[in-house]
Amino acid sequence: MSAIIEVSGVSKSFGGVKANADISMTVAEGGITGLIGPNGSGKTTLFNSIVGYHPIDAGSIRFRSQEISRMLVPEIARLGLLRTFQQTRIYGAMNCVENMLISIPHRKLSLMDAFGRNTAEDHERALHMLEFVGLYEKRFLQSGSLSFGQQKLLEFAMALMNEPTVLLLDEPTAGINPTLINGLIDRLQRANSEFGITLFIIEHNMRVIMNMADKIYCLAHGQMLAEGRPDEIQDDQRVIDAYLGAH
Amino acid sequence: MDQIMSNLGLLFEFPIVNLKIILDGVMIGSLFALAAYGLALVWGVMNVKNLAQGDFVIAGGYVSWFLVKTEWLQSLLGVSDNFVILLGVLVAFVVMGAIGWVCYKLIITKVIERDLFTSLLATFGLAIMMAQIMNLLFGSDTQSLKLEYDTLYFADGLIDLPIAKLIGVCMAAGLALAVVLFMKTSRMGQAIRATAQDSRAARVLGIDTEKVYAFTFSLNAAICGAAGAIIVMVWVIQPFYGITYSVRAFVIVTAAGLGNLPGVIAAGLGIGAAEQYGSHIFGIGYQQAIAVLLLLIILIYKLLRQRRLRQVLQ
Amino acid sequence: MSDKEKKSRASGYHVGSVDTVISVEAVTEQAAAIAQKVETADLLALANNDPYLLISDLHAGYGRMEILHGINLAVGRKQSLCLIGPNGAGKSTILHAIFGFNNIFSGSIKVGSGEDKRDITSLSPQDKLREAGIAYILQDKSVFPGMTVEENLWMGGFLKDDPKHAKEAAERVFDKYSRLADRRKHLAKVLSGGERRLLEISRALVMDPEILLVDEPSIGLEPRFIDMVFEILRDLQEVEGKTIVMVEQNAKKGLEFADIGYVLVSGEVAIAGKGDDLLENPDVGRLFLGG
Amino acid sequence: MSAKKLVLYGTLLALTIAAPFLFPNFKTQLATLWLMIIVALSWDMTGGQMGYNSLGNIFFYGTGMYVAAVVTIGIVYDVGEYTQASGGGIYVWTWGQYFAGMALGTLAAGLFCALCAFLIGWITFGLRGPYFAIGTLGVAIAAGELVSNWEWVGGGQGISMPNYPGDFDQFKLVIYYLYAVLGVILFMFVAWLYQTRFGAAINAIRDDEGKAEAMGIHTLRYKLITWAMSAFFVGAAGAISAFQLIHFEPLETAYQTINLGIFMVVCVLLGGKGTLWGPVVGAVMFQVFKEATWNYFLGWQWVALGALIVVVVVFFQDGFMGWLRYKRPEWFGIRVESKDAATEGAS
Amino acid sequence: AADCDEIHLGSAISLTGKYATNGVHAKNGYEFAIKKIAENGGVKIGDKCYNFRVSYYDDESKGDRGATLAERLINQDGVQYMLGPYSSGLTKAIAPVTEKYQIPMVEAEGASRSLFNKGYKYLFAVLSTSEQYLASAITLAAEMATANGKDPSSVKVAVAVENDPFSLDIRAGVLEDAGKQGMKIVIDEKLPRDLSDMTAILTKVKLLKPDVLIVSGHSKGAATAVRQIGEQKISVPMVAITHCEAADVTGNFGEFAENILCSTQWAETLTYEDPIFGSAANYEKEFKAAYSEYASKKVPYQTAQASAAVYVFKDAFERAGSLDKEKVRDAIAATNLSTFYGDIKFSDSGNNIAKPMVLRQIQGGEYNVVAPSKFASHKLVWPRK
Ligand SMILES: Nc1ncnc2c1ncn2[C@@H]1O[C@H](COP(=O)(O)OP(=O)(O)OP(=O)(O)O)[C@@H](O)[C@H]1O
Ligand SMILES: Nc1ncnc2c1ncn2[C@@H]1O[C@H](COP(=O)(O)OP(=O)(O)OP(=O)(O)O)[C@@H](O)[C@H]1O
Ligand SMILES: [Mg+2]
Ligand SMILES: [Mg+2]
Repeated sequence: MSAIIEVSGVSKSFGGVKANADISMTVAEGGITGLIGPNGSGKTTLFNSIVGYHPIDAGSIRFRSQEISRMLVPEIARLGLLRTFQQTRIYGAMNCVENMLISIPHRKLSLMDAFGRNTAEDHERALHMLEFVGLYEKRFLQSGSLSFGQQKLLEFAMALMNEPTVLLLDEPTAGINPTLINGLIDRLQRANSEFGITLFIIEHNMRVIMNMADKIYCLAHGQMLAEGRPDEIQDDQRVIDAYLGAH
Repeated sequence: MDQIMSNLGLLFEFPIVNLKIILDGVMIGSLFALAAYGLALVWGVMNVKNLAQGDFVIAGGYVSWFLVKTEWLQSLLGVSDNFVILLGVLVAFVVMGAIGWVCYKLIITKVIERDLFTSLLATFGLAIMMAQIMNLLFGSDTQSLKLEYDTLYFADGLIDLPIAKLIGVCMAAGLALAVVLFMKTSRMGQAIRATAQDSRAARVLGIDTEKVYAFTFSLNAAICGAAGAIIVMVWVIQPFYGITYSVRAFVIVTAAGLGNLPGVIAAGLGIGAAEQYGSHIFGIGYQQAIAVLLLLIILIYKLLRQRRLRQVLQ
Repeated sequence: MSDKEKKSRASGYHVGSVDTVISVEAVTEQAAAIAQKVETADLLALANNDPYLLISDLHAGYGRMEILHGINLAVGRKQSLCLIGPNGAGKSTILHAIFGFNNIFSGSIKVGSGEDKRDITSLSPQDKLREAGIAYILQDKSVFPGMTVEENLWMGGFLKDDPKHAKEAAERVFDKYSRLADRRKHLAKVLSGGERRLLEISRALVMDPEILLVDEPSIGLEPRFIDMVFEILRDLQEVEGKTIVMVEQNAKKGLEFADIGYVLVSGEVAIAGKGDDLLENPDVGRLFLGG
Repeated sequence: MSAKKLVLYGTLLALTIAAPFLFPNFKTQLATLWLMIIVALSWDMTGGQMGYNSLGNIFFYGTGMYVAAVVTIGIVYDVGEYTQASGGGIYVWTWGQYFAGMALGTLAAGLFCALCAFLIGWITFGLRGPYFAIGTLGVAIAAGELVSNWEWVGGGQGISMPNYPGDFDQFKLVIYYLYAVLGVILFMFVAWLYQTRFGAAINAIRDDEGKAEAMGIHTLRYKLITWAMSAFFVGAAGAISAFQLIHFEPLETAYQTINLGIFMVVCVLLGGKGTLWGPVVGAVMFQVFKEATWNYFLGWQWVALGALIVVVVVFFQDGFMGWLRYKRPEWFGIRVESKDAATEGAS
Repeated sequence: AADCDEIHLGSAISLTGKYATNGVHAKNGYEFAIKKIAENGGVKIGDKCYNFRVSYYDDESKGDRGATLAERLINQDGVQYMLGPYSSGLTKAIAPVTEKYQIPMVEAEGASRSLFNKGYKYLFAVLSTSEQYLASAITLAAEMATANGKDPSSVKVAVAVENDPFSLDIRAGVLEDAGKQGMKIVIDEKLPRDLSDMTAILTKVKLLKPDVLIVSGHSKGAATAVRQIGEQKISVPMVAITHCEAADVTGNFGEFAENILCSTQWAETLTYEDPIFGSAANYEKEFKAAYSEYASKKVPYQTAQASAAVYVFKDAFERAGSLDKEKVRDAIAATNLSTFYGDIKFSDSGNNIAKPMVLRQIQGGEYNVVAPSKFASHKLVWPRK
C-alpha cells in the first residue's frame, strides 16, 4: 500500500512547550492507521498540523506528494482531507437530512452547480447514509436535539456523504456508550472496506484501536515513541511504561 | 494636499509641537481609555457589547453639571464651585453606578449569554433612549463646567497645560489604578475574573454570578460616569455626543484585544495621540474617520498575522 | 474484596472484543424489556436504609422539555453511586438537577442523615456548596484557564470567610499531590488533560464538601490517568468519607468502583443494584458494557 | 406552488400595485416602506441567513446615492462645477436625460456597490462575530466622513439631484413603483436563492463556519457573492432614494449610520432573523410603529423607539416569525416526533 | 383677536438633533409673532380677520425627514403655506417639495446662497444670505491693516467652519472677499459635526499667527471656540464668529468672550421698528417677558427673524386680500416692508436684499455694533488683547 499522507520531521511548539518534535510517519492509502499516546503528548497537535489549523515550525507534510503544510484549512479540506472534532460539530438548527445535504462534496461543485437545487440522487444518497449509521428514523428531527452519541453518528454520516479521501477522527468514541462504540467501529470498518476511505484515528480506548487499526503510532512527550502492528504495540515495553500502564 | 504638506512642515519646523500634540492626545486619550476599560470589563466578563457606553459617559457628565448648576451643595456646605466640581466626579460615579444597576436588572440580565446581536441591539435601544431623555431634560446645548484654575505655559506659551485638565487626567489615572487594584486583590474582583473565564465553573464554586454580573455592569456605568464628570470639567458635553465615546471605546477594545486590560489603556492613549496627529496633519474634520481607519488597519494587521498562523480573527 | 482481585480488574479502558453490535433503538427497546419495576424500598435497601442524599419522584428537564420522568435515588453516607446508561438517557441531567442547573417540575431532593433531612430542591446553584455541602465536578473543562493553578485552588475556597483558610486548604492539596505543587505558578490552561482533571477534583475538595457529584471523570484521559482518578476517588470515599454520585460511560470501571449502580434509560431508572451485581448481570453486560 | 399560496401571493401583488391609488396621500410613506423592506431583506441575506451581522450596510445605501447622483449629473454637466457651493446658474434636465440618468444611475449604483462589497468583503470577512459588525460599522463611518470632505461631490454641502421634469404626483408614483419593482424582484430572488444549494451553504456558514470550512465548502466565495448580491440591492435602493430626496447630505442622509443603518437590523429582528418573510413583516411593523410615534409622541418619539427596540430584543428574541414558528411549527414544515415520549410528556 | 378664523401654516422644525437649540429659538419666534399679531387684531383679509396656527413636526435635524414631513404637512394636513425649518441644509431638503406643490414658503433660517440659484418661485427668505455673515470682518481687517500702514494683502486669514451647507457658504464668502484683497489663507479647516475640541486648530493658530480667525459652527462651534481661545490664550488681533448670542458666550465664558466679533442678522440696538412689534429694543423686551428662559441672555437673532417671517405672511395676506395661494405668492414676491427686524424686499430669487448684516463686538460683556459704519454705535477695539 502506498502512503497517502507523509509526515516528515514535523516540529511544533507553543511558547516553551514542544508539542511535536521531529515527528515522521505515514498513513497508508486505504488502510486504518491509529495514533495513541498519553494526554498532552501532541496527538491533536499533529492532527491540527495536517489539516491546517496552525503553522508548523519545521518539517513537511505531504498529501499524495503535494506539500500541504502551508495551505489553509478550506484548501486542505477541498483536497478531500476531512476531520471530525473531539467535540461534535453539526448544524444544530437543521434536521438530519438537511445536515446531510449540506455535506455533499462541495469541492466537486462548480459555482453554477451551487445555484442549482439538490438532485433526487443527492436525497437518495443522504437517506441511504442515514440508514447506514442507523439514524433513518430520526431523519426529520432537529439535529441539535439528538443525544451525544447520535450526534457523533450523524457527524460521521456527514463525513461519509462528503466522499472524503482521508478521514481523520479525533477520539471518535470518547463519551460514547460501550455498546454504541461497537456499532461505530463496525461502521467505520465498513466505510473503510466498502467506500475505500482511508482512516486515521486518535484514540485512548484500547478496545477500539487494537481491534481496528492496521498500524499504530504511539507518541510520548511530543516524540514518536513506537510504531507497529497492534499486537506489537501492545507488548512494547516502552508503550506499556509510558502509556498503557501495567495490566 | 498643500495644506497637508504645510501641516507636516510645521511638525518639523517647530518640533516642540509634537510634544504638545502628544500631551493633548494623552489627555483626551486617558478618558477614552477609561470608557474603554469599562467596556472591556463588561465585554470580557458578561460578553455584553454595550453600545450605550458613551451615553453613560455623557450622563455622568450631566450628573456633575447638574450638581454644580443647582448651587444646592454650594449653599448647603458653603463651598465653592471648584470643590463641587471635584465632588461631582464622586457623585457621578455613585449615581451612574446606581443607574447601571437598574439598567442591568431591567434589560441586561435578559440579554446576557445570548448571541452577539441581542446585546448590541438592546444596548443600542438603551443608548437612543438615554440620549433622548437627556435631551428632553437638559436641552441640546453643549454644556461645560469651568474649574477656576490657572493654566501653565511652556515653550513661549506654545504648550499650555490647564491645571484643570491635569487634575482631570490625574483623577482618571487614579480611578483606573483603583479599579485594577480592586480587580487584583478584592474578593469581588477575583469573583469577577473567575466568572469571566468560566461562569458555570464559578457557580459550581458557590459564586453568585448574577450578583457578579450586576456588580460588573454597574461598576462599568460608574467608571463611565466618573469619566463623564471629568470630561465636563475640561471639555464639553451634549446629549448626542455619546456615540463618539462609544465608537472610541469599541475601537480601543477591538484594537487591544479582549482580556487585555493594560492593552486597553495603552490603546486608549495611543488612539488619543493618533487622532491628534491625524487632525493636525489632515484636518480636524477627519478625526473620527482617522480613529476608525486606524481600527481597520489594526484589524487588517491582525488578520494578516492570523492568516500566517492559518487562523481567523474571532 | 481481596487485594489480588482488585489487581486483576480492568485498568483504564478494559480490553475486549467489539463484536456485539446493537443499534440505539434496539438497546432502548431491549432495555425497556428487561427493566424491572424498581421499588423505592429496594433503592433504600441499597443505601442501607439510611440515605444521605434522597431524590423522590423527580421530574426535571430543560426549558419546557421534560427529560427525567420520575426519578428516585438514594445514596447512603460514605457510599458511592454510579449512573450508567445510553447516551442521552439523562444521566448528566440528574446531576444538573441536583445542583440546580435546570428546571425541576416536581419531586424533591433532600440531603441529611436520619430524620433531619433538608429539602434543597429549590436552592440556587451558588448556594449548593455553602448550604448543602455539595460539590460538582463538571463533565467538560472547568478550570479557570487564565488563572494559575494556585489561584484556581484559592477560588475553590471562595466561600470561606477568611481567604487565609482557603490558602491553607490549597497548601494541604499541594502537600498531597506533588504533581500539582510542581506547577502551582503555571496558568491552568497549559496543564495536560489529566492534570486538569486532578486540579478540578482537588479544587472541589477545598471546601470539604459532604457530597461529590462527578460527571464522567475518565473522559478523554489516558489509561494510567483513569486509574489515578479512580484511586483518588476511592481515597476520598474511603478515607475522607465523602458521598459520591458519579456518571461514567466507561461503565465497567465505574461499576467496579461504585457500591451502587443504576442503569438509566430514557429518563427512568431501569435497573438498580450493587455495582458488582450489575457487572455480573448478562443483560447489562450486553446492552451497556459492550459485551 | 399550492393554490392557496398562489392566491396569497396574487393578492399581495395586486395590493402592491393598487396601494398608491388606495392611499393616495401616503405615497411617500408607502415608498419608504418598500425601502425598508428592501434594505431589511438584503440585510437578512448576510445577517440572518449567513450569520454575518453587518452594521455597515448603510455604506452601500450612501454609496448608491452618490453613484446615482454622479452618473445622472455627469452625463449632462460637469460634476465639479455643478457642486460648487456658489456656482450660480440653473441646471435643467430633459425627460430623456432624466430617465437615462435614472436607469444608468441605478444600475451603476447597484454594480458599483456590489464591487465594493467584493473588495471590502475580501478584508472584513476575515473577521468574525463582533469584529465583523464593528469593522463594517467602521467602514461606513469612515466612508461618510471621507465623502463629507470630498468637495468634488459637494462635501458637507451635500448634492442636489435634478428635479423631476413632470408633475409631482406622477413623480411619486414613479418612485413608488421603482421601489416596489426592486422589492418584488429582490423578494423573488431571495425566495429562489434560499432553495438552492447556495442557500444551504450560507446557512451552514451561519450555523458553524469552522465546520463548513472543514467540509470543503468554499466559504469565502459564498460570503463574498452573498454580500455583493445584497449590496447590489441596497445600492440600487439608495439610488432610487437619491432621486426621491432630490437633495441629500453625506452624514445626515446618505451615510446615516445610526438611523437607517441600524433600523434595517431592527426591522429584521422584529420580524425574525433568517426567515423569508421575517424582514418583510418586520419592516411593515417597524414602519407603522415609527409613523405612529412620530405622529403622536412628538418629542418622545425617539424614547418610544428606543423602548420598542429594547422590548423586542429582550422579550421577543426570535421576532414575529420566530414567535409564529413556536406557536405554529407545522406551518414551517417542522415535524414533531409524536412517538417520542420525551416531547409528549412536556407541558 | 380671539374670534377670528384660522389660517393654517405648517413647519418642520428641529426639536431634536444637532440643530435643536436653534430650532427651538426659531419656533419660539414663530409663536411669539403669532401671538403678537393676534393681539393686534389678527390678519385682516377683506372684512374678515384671521389668526395663524402652525402645525409643527420634528425633523430631527435631518434632511430626508424634513422632506417627508413637508409632504405630510401639505398632503395629509392640508397646509397651504409653510414656514421654514432651521438651517440651510434642511431648507434645501424641503424647498424642492414646497416648490413642486407650489406652496409658498417664507423661511427665516436658511441663509445659504445655493438656495437662491435654483430658480425657486415659492421660496422667500427674510434674512441676508450667509456669504455676507463674516465677509465684513475681512473688510474690517483690511481697513485695520491700511490704518496701520500695512498692505491688506499682508493679512493672514485662518478659517475653521463646520462642514455643513450654511457654514461652508460663510467660508465661501470669506474666501471670496479675502481673495479680492489678496490676503493669504493660512488655515482652512472643517469642523466635524460632533465637535468638542478644537485644540488641534488652535495650536496651528499659535504657530502660524494669523491676523484674522474666522469660526462658524452653530452654537456648539461658538461655545467651543470661545472657551478654548480663552483657555489657550490665543492672541489673534481679530476673531470673528457666528452664533454668539445663541450660544450665550458672554454668559457662559465671561471675559474669554471679550472683544470677539460676532456677526448678526439683527440687533436689538438697531433703529428698526414697525407697528406690531414696535422697535427692535421693544421686541427684545416683550419677547423676554413672554419667554422667561431668555431673561438672562440676549434674544438671538434666529428668534427675531422667525417672527419677521410670520410678519411677512401677515402683510402679504392683507395685501393679496385673498386666501388664494397664487395671489398670496405674488403678494409675498412684491413685499416691501419695514419691520423691527429691518427692511424686507425680495429679489427675483427670493432672498432679502434690503437688509445688511451687522457685526458686533463684545465689549465689557456688551454686544456693541461696530460695523457697518452706518449702524456702528461703538468703535472697534483692535487688536484684541
Ligand atoms: N494552543 C496551544 N497553546 C499552548 N499550548 C498548547 C496549545 N495546544 C496544545 N498545547 C500543548 O501542547 C501539548 C500537546 O497537546 P495536544 O492537545 O496535542 O495533546 P493530545 O495528545 O491531543 O492530548 P489529549 O489526549 O489530552 O487530547 C500539551 O502540553 C498542550 O498543553
Ligand atoms: N441544555 C439542554 N437543552 C435542551 N436539551 C438538553 C440540554 N442538555 C441536554 N439535553 C437533552 O437532554 C437529554 C439528556 O441529556 P444528558 O446530557 O442528561 O444525557 P447523558 O445521559 O448525560 O448522555 P451522555 O452520556 O451522552 O452525556 C438529551 O436528549 C439531550 O438532548
Ligand atoms: Mg487531543
Ligand atoms: Mg452527560
